[in-house]
Amino acid sequence: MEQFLEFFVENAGAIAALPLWAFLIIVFGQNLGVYDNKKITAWITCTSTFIGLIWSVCILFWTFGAEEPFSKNITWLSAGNIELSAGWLIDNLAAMMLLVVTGVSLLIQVYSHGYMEKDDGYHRFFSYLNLFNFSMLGLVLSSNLFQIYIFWELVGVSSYLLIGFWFRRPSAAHAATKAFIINRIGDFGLLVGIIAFLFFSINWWAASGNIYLGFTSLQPAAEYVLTAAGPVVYCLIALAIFCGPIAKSAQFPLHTWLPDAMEGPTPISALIHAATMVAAGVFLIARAYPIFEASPCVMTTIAWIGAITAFITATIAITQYDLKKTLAYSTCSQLGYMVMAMGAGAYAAGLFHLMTHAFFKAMLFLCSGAVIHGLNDQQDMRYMGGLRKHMPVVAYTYLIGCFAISGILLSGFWSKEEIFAGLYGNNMTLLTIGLIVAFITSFYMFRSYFLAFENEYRGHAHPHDAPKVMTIPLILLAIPSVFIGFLLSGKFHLPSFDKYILSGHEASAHAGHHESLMLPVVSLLIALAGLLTAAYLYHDRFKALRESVKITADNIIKTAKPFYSLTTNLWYIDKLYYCFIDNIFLPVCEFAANFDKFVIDGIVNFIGVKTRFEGWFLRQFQTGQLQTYLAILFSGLVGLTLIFVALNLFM
Amino acid sequence: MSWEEILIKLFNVELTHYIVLSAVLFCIGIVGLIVCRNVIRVLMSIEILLSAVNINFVAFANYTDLGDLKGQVFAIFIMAVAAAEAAIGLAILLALYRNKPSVDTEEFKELRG
Amino acid sequence: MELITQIKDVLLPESVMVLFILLTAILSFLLGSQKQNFIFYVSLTGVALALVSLSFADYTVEKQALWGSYVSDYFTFVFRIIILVGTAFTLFLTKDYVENFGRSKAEFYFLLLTASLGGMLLCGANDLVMVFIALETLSIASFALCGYTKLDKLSNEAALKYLTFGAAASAAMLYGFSFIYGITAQTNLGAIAGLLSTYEINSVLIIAFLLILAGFGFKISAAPFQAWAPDVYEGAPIPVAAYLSVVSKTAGFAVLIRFMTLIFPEAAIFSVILATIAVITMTAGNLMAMGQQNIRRLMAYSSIAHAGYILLGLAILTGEGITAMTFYLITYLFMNFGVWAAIELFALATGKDNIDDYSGLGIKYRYFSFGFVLCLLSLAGIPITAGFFSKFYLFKAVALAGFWYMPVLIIALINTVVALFYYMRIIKVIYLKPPAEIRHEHVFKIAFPVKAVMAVCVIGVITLGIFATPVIEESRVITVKQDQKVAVSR
Amino acid sequence: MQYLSLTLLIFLPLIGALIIWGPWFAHNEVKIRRFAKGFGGVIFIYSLFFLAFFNPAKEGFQFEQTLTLPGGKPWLEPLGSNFALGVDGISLLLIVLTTFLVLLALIASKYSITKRHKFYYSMIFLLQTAILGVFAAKDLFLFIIFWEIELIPMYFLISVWGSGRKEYSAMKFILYTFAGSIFMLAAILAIVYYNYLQTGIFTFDLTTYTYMKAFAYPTLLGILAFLGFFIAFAVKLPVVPFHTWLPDAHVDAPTPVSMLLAGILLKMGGYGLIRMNLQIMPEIMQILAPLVIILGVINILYAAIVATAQQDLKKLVAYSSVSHMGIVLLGLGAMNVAGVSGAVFQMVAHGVISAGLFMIVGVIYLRTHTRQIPELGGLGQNSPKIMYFAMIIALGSLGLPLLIGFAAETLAFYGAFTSNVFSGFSLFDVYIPVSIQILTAIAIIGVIFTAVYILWMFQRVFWGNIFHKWRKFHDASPHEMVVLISLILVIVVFGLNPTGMTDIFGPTVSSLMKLI
Amino acid sequence: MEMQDIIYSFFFYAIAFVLIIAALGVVFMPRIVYSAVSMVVAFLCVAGIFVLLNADFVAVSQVIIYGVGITIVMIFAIMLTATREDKKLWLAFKFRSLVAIGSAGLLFLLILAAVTKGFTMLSSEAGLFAVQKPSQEVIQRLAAEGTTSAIGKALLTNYVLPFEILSLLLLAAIIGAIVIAGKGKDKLINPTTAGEKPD
Repeated sequence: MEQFLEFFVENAGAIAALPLWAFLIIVFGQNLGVYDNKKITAWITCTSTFIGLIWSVCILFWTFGAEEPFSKNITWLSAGNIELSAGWLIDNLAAMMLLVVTGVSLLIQVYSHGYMEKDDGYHRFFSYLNLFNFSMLGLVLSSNLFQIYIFWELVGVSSYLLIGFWFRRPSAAHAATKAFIINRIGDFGLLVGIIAFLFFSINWWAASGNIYLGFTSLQPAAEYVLTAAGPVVYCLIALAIFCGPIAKSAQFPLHTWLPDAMEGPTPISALIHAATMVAAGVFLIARAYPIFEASPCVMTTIAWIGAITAFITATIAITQYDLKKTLAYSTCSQLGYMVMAMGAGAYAAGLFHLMTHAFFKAMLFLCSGAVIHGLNDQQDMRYMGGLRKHMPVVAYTYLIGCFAISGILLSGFWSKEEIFAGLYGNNMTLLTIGLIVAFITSFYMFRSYFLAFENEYRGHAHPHDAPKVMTIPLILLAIPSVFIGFLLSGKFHLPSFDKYILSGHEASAHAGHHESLMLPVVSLLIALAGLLTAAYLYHDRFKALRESVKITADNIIKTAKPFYSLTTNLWYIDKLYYCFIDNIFLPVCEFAANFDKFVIDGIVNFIGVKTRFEGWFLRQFQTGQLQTYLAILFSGLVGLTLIFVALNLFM
Repeated sequence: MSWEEILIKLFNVELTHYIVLSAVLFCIGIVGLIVCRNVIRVLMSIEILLSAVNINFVAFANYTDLGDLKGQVFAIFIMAVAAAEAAIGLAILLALYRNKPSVDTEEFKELRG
Repeated sequence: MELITQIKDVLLPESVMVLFILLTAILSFLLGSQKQNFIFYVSLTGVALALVSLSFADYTVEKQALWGSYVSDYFTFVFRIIILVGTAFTLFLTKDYVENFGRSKAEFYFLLLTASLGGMLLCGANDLVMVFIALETLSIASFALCGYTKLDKLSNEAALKYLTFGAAASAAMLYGFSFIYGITAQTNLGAIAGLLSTYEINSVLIIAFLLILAGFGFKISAAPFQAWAPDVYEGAPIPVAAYLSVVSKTAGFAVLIRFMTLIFPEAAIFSVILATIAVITMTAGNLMAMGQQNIRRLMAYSSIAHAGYILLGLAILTGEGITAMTFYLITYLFMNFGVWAAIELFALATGKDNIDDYSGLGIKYRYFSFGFVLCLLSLAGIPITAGFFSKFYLFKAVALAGFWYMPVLIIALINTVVALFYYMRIIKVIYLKPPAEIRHEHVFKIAFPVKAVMAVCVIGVITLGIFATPVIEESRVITVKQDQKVAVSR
Repeated sequence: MQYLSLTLLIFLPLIGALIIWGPWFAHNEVKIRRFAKGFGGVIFIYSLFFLAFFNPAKEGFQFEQTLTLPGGKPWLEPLGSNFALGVDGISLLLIVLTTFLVLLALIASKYSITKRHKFYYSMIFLLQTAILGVFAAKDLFLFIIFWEIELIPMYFLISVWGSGRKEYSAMKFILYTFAGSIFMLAAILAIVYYNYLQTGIFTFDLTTYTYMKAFAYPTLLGILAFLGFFIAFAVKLPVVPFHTWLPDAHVDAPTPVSMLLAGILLKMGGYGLIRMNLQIMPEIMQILAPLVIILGVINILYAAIVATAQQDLKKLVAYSSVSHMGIVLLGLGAMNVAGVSGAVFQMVAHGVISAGLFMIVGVIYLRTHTRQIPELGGLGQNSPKIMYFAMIIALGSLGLPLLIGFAAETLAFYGAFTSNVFSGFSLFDVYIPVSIQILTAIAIIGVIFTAVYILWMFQRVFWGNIFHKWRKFHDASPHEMVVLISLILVIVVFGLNPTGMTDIFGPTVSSLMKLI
Repeated sequence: MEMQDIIYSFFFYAIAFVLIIAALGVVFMPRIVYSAVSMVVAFLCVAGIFVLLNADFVAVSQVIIYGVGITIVMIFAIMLTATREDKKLWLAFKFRSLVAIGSAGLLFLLILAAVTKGFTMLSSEAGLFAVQKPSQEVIQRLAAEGTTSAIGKALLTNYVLPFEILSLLLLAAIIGAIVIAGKGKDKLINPTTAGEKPD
């Protein structure tokens, strides 16, 4: 049995290679006109991911038995004193992520076969999907910080391609470029961080013998760099590395690309912008945790950025009318949660929330996809309503999702509770923010549920139920959303998620568990309060009560006018960026271009014209008049004699 | 430099006086060359230039090299060449005059720029 | 008898030339106007015979003749070859140009041979009087040549200008000679050299040097004395212009080299004077050529600029510099005659000298424009052509003369950039502009001898470019021989 | 092994040019083109042989050859130089790149060249001889000769077949390069003269001047000579103040010519910097490293900013070349193995990428006869092939991992970051504590700007809905496909395993750096 | 200061004065004929100077060549180009005249300063030139038969080559003058530059 599992771990690279092969087959298949039937593409993609799933399950079982992580590398680029290598590293964290990624992407691929049926870019879509799978799995498997950077950018590119799938729509094109540029800004920070880290620790790596920037040996390297670079510079390096996750997981300053990324087809939003890619940021934090852990100031900044993101995006989600936008902002805020948890030291809790969030958020997006598909591309909630009657399966899975995300009994509750427990230990203000955000989360989730599925239908398109191929993945996703939290919480003598994740890690022990029951009860109550307020404000049953008490959604909006305008304008962050670009960046480019054209070219032309002018000026002496020539002769002669006689006398 | 010395210097004609004389003539030649507008006058001032040089040569022959008088031989050669130049100058002048009936140097400004 | 042997081994080429000069003079009277073409072949054989006679005597050892008035050593040997080859090229150019001369065709050849005789004598002249007489034969003959097409008023005007300017410059030179004679009481250059080497440099010597420089500067069209060149090159008949730009310039340089290496002691002041004049000439020549429309005037300014470069070789007063100058003059001979042959061809066919009229030449007449462009590129100093190697060898010599000459070197280099501009302008017109319509009806028959000159020049430019080594070896002409400075007691 | 002679490789194109220029093809366009392509292919394969037999481990020059006159005397004995050729890791790589890009340019010139074919193809081959000569010259004098020969063919190529103000930009190009080369000439003469003073022998041979530590030359002479070289190569590798000829030359040159111009001619500048500045005067490079690094950083950022505001597609690509060559400068300034190998890698990478970009621009120009970005829009709609090729090349130029640009950029940035060249420099004796690390961090911002202008251009040109007038925008033709696919093959193959490339020039660079 | 020196200097100054006046007359006389006459006077004075410098042969040849030869040439020139003699043809009052006068004056001062070593002493004392007292027998020879024999000997020994070439020069001058001045009947077939000036 051991050797059997050993084989899987030995060449775990195949997991990433399979989607790459699928991508090549589809691309060449299409261009060389080998086949044209959509079924084949679907089958190729799904089988490659399914094999990947089986593979990662075997790896999971291997990790149960294994003591220390398995790693295999080859040198990819070597010059002078550095030798960067590429390969794969299998440990508990990787096993967990592999499972999540392959599982979710398999279900989404099945779903998108149904979703993209009629779209003519079908093959192109699946080739991009495979490319994304390759890069995501590569990222998860990568064994060192440099290799993770490579797949980091590849994932950015595949998200760029997928957001810009319907490139004929200018808004999609714009969103894709915006997403990629913002990711690029993050990559800049990550690159600078990696190079700086390598700069300080280069002789340590050379001495230590294991591969450069390898994750297994980051801990001692981080200490070495801390001593070498001093706390301030080290904090800068760690922050630079943290820039990567800020952009990728849409944290506070660089989160604006995620809502616009909804331009892409919905399965993409589900896969990339909910479950896998955005989680890559948190995954990098987990992988590079020793670096961040070494300096407390970085940890607090990470925590606070997570908190701020969670709060801001949650408030924005309240006033959104587009279903997908609401879910996008909720993803941002949940990611904020994870980052806050990681920042606060609750390493295992953050990852646990990542895992649970992946499942229920993917399910929520697929439901929204089904709804939009049903209402033939109507995304505005004001024209929905009462869809429970038309799409019961989608409605109920959506409700499960809402319960999970707002942390009522289902998987979300357990992972959020772990986070709150972690926070409770050391940082009360973060805990209060967490609880406020929990309230807002449950409010806007149930608001969207009631607007979309309850009350009567307000739209003019006649909704039809989603086909089988789309509902089955929903149901399959609903199962883990319900049970996974409960199973892995370690409460009832089942293998607890934390011990599994932490086993590979001797993470710091300060995430002490406060066993009192009070915290979960409080969080449950807050979630229910959110549910009730949403029901009160948006459900028809309380319509009469609302009218009598005069507290309706509209007059709340009227009273809290400044707050409402703040959130609808997305806290003016987007406006700030566009204003920066429009009247600072572009004018500077304009000025530089004109400067280049007129000033530098001007000087060059001026020199040209000047010489010609001097030529013309000297030619004026050639008047053609004989005596002028003689005057030039003699005056020149006398002038020269004067000068040189003087020079001779002087010398 | 009292008055007597200057007087002695003045009246005892030395080589310098001849050089000064030839220099004066040379400068008059140069002025004539450039100032006169009539081509004939220009040719004449060329002759003056050459005669100034002759004076210089003969003076040096007299004062430095009375033995074999190389300066005077040179002077003779110069005279011969001056005559040749005058002849060619006249010929060109005539050809010019035949094309355009004027001897004014200001007229001949076709070739310029 | 001793005279005869002297003449036989020192002055043989000159005597052959004198013979043929007299022959052409007599024949020009005897033969009627229509049989004048026969004279061309006579003068050509004369030049050829002179060249052959040159190779007879061995010139490795330096011999003087006729009481030291003429010296023949390796230096004069090389320069006489350049002059004779130049005269041969001019003869070829005149063969078709001669119709313009109306009745008197033969005298042209006579005057041309006398001029080149003057040039040859100038190379070897070792006596002030001999220098003066040789210079005057060259000048007077070229005055006459310049005004030869007497019915064309431009040629007359050019002759007038050339005469007055020449006479004035030679008068100034004579004035300088008189001072030198005054200081040393000698006319033989060797004797003067001996005396001057001990003579401390005072202002009289400087004045004399500059006055002499006026004379030679006129011949090589150096800076303050170059105002005549553009008008004369434009006005004179094309073969004469070519002749002046190459042969009389080479003769001028020959005598200037002899003066500088022999008479004027290697004092810094002289190299400073020459360097400043070289720089002024170069820059003035190049700048004035910039906006030039008439190709003959442009060639005049370019010849002024090249005089500046060659003068630079002299300014550094080293053996290396003079070798570079000689090699430059050899390549200049080929480059210049190539371009002048092309100009003549075009002028004979269309009668136009404006650069814009050359438009579109490259498309139809490929081989002709290839030769023309190659010579222009060689003038500009683009590699693989002889021009580049001669320029580079010159710059190497200047660099080798010490770090003081670096700024001068930089200025010379910048001048090459300016030069490239106006040469490329011509090439641009030839290859890029559409062919002008007026030329189609002209029968663009290319006269054979001119084509021959062009071909020889193109071959010369390419071979000198690639196989520069043997030629540079040959032009390692002068090692300043101390013994020539004969110590003559007062 | 013995039939591999460098002189044959260099003069093969010249023979080709003469054959074409000769009377045989009599203006029959198709035959000329076929012959040219065939001949280009033969030359490319022949250069591949060199690559095959090149053993990277051996130090110094390989395939050395010195041609002498029949009499056995060196070619230009009085000038102290002989016709010596030699190749090492870096120059061989650039030679193969040259032959490869010339072959592609010949194939790509099927559509954009419509008149005077004989003249065109002979000029291309003449240009190739000059460039190969530059890379293979082992003798300073020979280096200058080949450096200046490439002026004339380039002048004709731009001015005869170009568009817009072609004469102006052709003349500007030739004067700029020539002005640059005179500084190089002065510098070479200075060091050769100084060597002559010290050792008495007058030679232009490169190996004698390698690492002029042979004798202590005064730093002032060193600095002046260094600046002389630097100006000449700064003009060629466009460093910002001297770069204004590049956009004009590119905008007005026909597509295949601008492919060659960007692909190879800019590399001559970089190659010169390595061979002359780095190899001959390492100490001076050490002293002037702040200048080189700052110029590199300015190059990257300034060109990227200017590129964003360009309306003309070709100008944008030209400025992107300027920005990419800034990375080469940065790498060279770093003066350590990683930096220099990054610079060499970037030269090859940029060569392939910019050739691809210009091919794409050429393809668009062929169909739309306009290069103004506002007028183009949504071209990807009915020509997906072109769009994908453009996308791969654009992402390559962006520095996307697993494409050739990334490894080069990371090496260069890493080299610059970890180089101990200077930690702060004093300008007019005020000490500025800006260390090379900070400067490199600033330079890496260039990565963002590159992304901005490339993606914005890509979005405006290929995405969005198609303009009505471009609806007949047909997809890539076989010729274009061949060129683009071969370029993309190189980009992807050497992107996936950069060791393939670093093995060739790695040992040469490390042996170069060991001696400093 | 013997009597002889005084007479010598008296003669010298007289002739010099007349010479300078005549030279100035050539340049500044309004009518061309007058300047021709003053030229003749100038040439004769130069001959006088030669006599003072005991160069008798040169003085005579000066009189013959210049006095007679060149004067006839000039008179021929004047007669053949007998245009209406109007005032305009006198002097060119232009910038270049100022330059000419300025540079001529400067040149004169420069030579004067150089020769007299900063106006302090005569050139003979300054040792600038190789001034030497002639030996007695040379003086006797000169007194006896004058300079003709010495010049003759020099012409045919030291300067025989220039002498011969001079003949060729004169031949060329004659033929050139005839060709150019000759009144040929034929018209120009193909004037190279048809005369239209571009700019």
